[in-house]
Amino acid sequence: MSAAERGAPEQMAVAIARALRDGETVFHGVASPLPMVATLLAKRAHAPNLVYLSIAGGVDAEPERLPRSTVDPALLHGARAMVTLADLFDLSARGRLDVAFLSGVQIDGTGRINMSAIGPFARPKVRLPGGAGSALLMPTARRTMLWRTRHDRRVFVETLDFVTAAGNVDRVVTPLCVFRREAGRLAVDSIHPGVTPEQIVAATGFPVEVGPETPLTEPPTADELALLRAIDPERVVASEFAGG
Amino acid sequence: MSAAERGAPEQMAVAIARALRDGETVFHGVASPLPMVATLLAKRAHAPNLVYLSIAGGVDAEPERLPRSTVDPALLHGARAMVTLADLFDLSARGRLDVAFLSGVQIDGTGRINMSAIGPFARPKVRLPGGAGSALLMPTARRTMLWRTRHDRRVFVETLDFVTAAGNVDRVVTPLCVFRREAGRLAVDSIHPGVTPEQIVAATGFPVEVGPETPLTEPPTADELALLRAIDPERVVASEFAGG
Amino acid sequence: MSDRRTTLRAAIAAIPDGATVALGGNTLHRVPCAAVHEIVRQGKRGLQLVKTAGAYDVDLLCAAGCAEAVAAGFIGFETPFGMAPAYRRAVESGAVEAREHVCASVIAGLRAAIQGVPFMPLAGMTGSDLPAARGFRFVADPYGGPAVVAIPAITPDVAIVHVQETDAAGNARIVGSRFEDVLMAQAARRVIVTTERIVPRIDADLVAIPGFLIDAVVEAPGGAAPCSCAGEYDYDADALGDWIAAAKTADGARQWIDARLLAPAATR
Amino acid sequence: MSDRRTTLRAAIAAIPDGATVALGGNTLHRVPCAAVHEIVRQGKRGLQLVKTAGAYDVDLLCAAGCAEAVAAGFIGFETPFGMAPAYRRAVESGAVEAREHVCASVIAGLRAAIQGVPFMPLAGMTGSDLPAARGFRFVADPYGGPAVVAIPAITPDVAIVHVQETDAAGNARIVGSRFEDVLMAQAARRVIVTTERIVPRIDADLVAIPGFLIDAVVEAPGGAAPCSCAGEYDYDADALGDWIAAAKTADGARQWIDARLLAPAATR
Repeated sequence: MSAAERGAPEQMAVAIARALRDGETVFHGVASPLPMVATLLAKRAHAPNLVYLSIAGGVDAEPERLPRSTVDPALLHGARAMVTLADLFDLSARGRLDVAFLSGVQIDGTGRINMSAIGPFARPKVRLPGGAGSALLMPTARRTMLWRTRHDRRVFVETLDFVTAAGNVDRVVTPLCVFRREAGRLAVDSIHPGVTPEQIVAATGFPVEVGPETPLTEPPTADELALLRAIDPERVVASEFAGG
Repeated sequence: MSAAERGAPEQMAVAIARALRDGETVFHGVASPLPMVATLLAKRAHAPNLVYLSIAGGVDAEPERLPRSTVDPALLHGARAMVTLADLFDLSARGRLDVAFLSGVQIDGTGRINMSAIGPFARPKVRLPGGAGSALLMPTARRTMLWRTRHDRRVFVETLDFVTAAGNVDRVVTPLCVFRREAGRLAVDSIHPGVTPEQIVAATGFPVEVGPETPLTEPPTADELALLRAIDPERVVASEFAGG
Repeated sequence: MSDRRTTLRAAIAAIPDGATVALGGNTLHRVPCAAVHEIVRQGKRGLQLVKTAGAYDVDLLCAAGCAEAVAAGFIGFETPFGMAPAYRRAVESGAVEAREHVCASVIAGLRAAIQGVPFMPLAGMTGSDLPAARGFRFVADPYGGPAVVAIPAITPDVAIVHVQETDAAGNARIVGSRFEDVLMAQAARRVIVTTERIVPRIDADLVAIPGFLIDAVVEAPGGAAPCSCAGEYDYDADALGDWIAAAKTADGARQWIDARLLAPAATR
Repeated sequence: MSDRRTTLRAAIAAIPDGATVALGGNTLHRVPCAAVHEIVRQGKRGLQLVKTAGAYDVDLLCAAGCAEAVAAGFIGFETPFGMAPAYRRAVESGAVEAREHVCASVIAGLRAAIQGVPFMPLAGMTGSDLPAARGFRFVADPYGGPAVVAIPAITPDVAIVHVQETDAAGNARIVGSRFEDVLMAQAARRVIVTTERIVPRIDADLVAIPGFLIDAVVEAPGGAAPCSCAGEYDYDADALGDWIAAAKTADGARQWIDARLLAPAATR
């Protein structure tokens, strides 16, 4: 059974959504279906005054249908105002962005990310897409939430090939668990239902303390699942997963 | 008979208008009735592709009525696009503004201006309005055209009390004559009809060479006067003159 | 979406003495005059005003003793009316400090604040006495080009702008010239918007300042008078002329303010 | 008002080999694809591409041998499709230089060009290897604050943007997200706008790029396809998937380009 079939997308979405607070300004960029769904869920569930910002430029958009590309004009529908990407970076740069969603091809034990290259930067073995806004957003947004739909030792590494960005990482949400950064290191904050501590240790390239005493991530409630179905009937939330 | 009654406003307007070339980008700021009228005249007379920009933000506005305040929303009527003052300064800063209109409470023999203070800057005898955009525009616009409706030794001085701005001054148009800057000094380029060389020398605080050999400014043609009446039936062009 | 509506009195009461206050509009146009009048009524002191080109607003705040410094490129009433008499007198007497800018350096300072950087390089300024007089420093180009003037960030404690239309959350539509209002709203720690009217909803494409940047929305019809408000009303030449005539002397200005703004009957 | 209309062929012919070319749009949206296809047809070489987040445009220009360097924050087809295969291969082989930026540093470089200054200070970047890898230098704050990264000006020789509507003079309306198109048009020495349609007149308040910044206007209906154009058409998932499948190998990409862009029947 795949992670998507197991309900990992919904588990990740609710774990992210619950970490968003009412009134916060929240931004996601390109290639961010899970943050898009999670932010819309938070706004409906418990954070009506959350300000939803995306690279498409809509402020508090209420999309009629959820796109897979998160730069899509669908993310302007119902928006109350329009901003540019430059405006959004400025907002973060001056300390007024509460939450930025980012991801990493590699993520290390301090929450730094590599989105640039595997192998030498100048002549890489694998040229990666690049960090988009991360080197500005991670140090300047009040909180960065990382998410990644794959949790294995190729992603969660002891040493990055290249540090694309570092900064104010708060949480990292994966199909197996939620990390929080404490004293500069990622620690397992909660473990998703159906996942064992051994799985997490085996899948994580840096040392983690996890055991039977680690709290369980609260599974999605019936209300949350109903809201998710209403917001995202086509299950775009699963599109980052293989077969999603 | 006052300067305004003598037709000095129209003489100045046509002298300015003729110096504007087709296709140029031309900007005026606050308190600039003469440049406003002259630019509209040039655009109608010989420079249809001149790009008329003003602090009000209209691009190629076609005002129905001419305002005395040159920041007035009347200067947006018929505009083809809107820009901000920041856009206009940027345009000049990157070398893409052809003509900026500026004035000075004091103007020296090199075409520098004082708009800041008479007496010491920190504790002035007379606090002047300030140079608005001039310290950016004068050095960066390709040509600066200065105009002043008063020509006497309090305006045209040997030494400025304060240098608010210096730069690419091309012409200075007054009720008596047109100066051009040559080899870094203002020289009388043409003398208005009815004005004597002696009047100019007497009214100018820095040395000027002017005599019977100095060319006459061509007076407004009948066509130009007709266009002026059509553009500016209320004679806003005279509003900078005493009694105007 | 948050409801950010409040009263003018409450919005202005939140401004502390000594605050750096950016004022929207330009010369005689779309100036937040109702808010300026309320500042005078509340007797604020020590304000550090920021404006590109000001007139009645700055002149009145100087006359009323509210302003301590004015950072601006131009203060004057333009051709119809001429110089700003109370501002002149206040600067010449030493009561108010004229922090003269080129208008572009006000913009540069706001941009630095908006972009979260300590300074903004600015083209031009060569040959001007302003950098020396104002203490603007030069910064070397780390890539080897010539040095350039560096304008320090201008972070207003409060920006006050007057617009034609907002919704209850403060999403603000500006009809006509935007002037520096959007930059001021982005740069400031708090933003007060006064508006001709509050409407249920504004088309997103027409919103100049998004509501999430706004802290207080005040419905204030006629809130730019005696200055103009594009599409709403022209400036009131009689009222402005009246102020300028009164403000020729300190006594005249004081009496005008007493009669027009402070007398019980003058309170809106 | 000048008439700036021309043909796509003539507009693209004016771009010299080796030019720095900024491309409007973002990932799969409002990308100037018709112009990119014409660049491929005309066999330009040595182009230095500038983009915040690119996908098909950059990938195709890498595959066709037109690009020599790519200054961008992100190159990828997003969740539906994944990485950009031809770009990856070109960088990994050394044929194309990846000048990685944070998207914000592309914007900062464009802003420096727009404002006529040699560099733009940029917040953030702390802890990132990018400044060292890219040679971004730090500049001291002349007012005594901490040093900040200085991004050198990015002055495109040409910016190419695709919009929904222009008039004959090039006054351009952008429906929906503007992305970095306006900044690119301000920063560039020349600007080419392709447009879904040319209309007699556009309301000034709706004009995103004024015509006087534009050098060439080309009517190109469908000019963003296979990418999306807001209000006009969605991206063509089949066509993009087809490109990505072909571009998995250099041969596949070459055959695709030959068949779709270079064959006589492929010329629009």
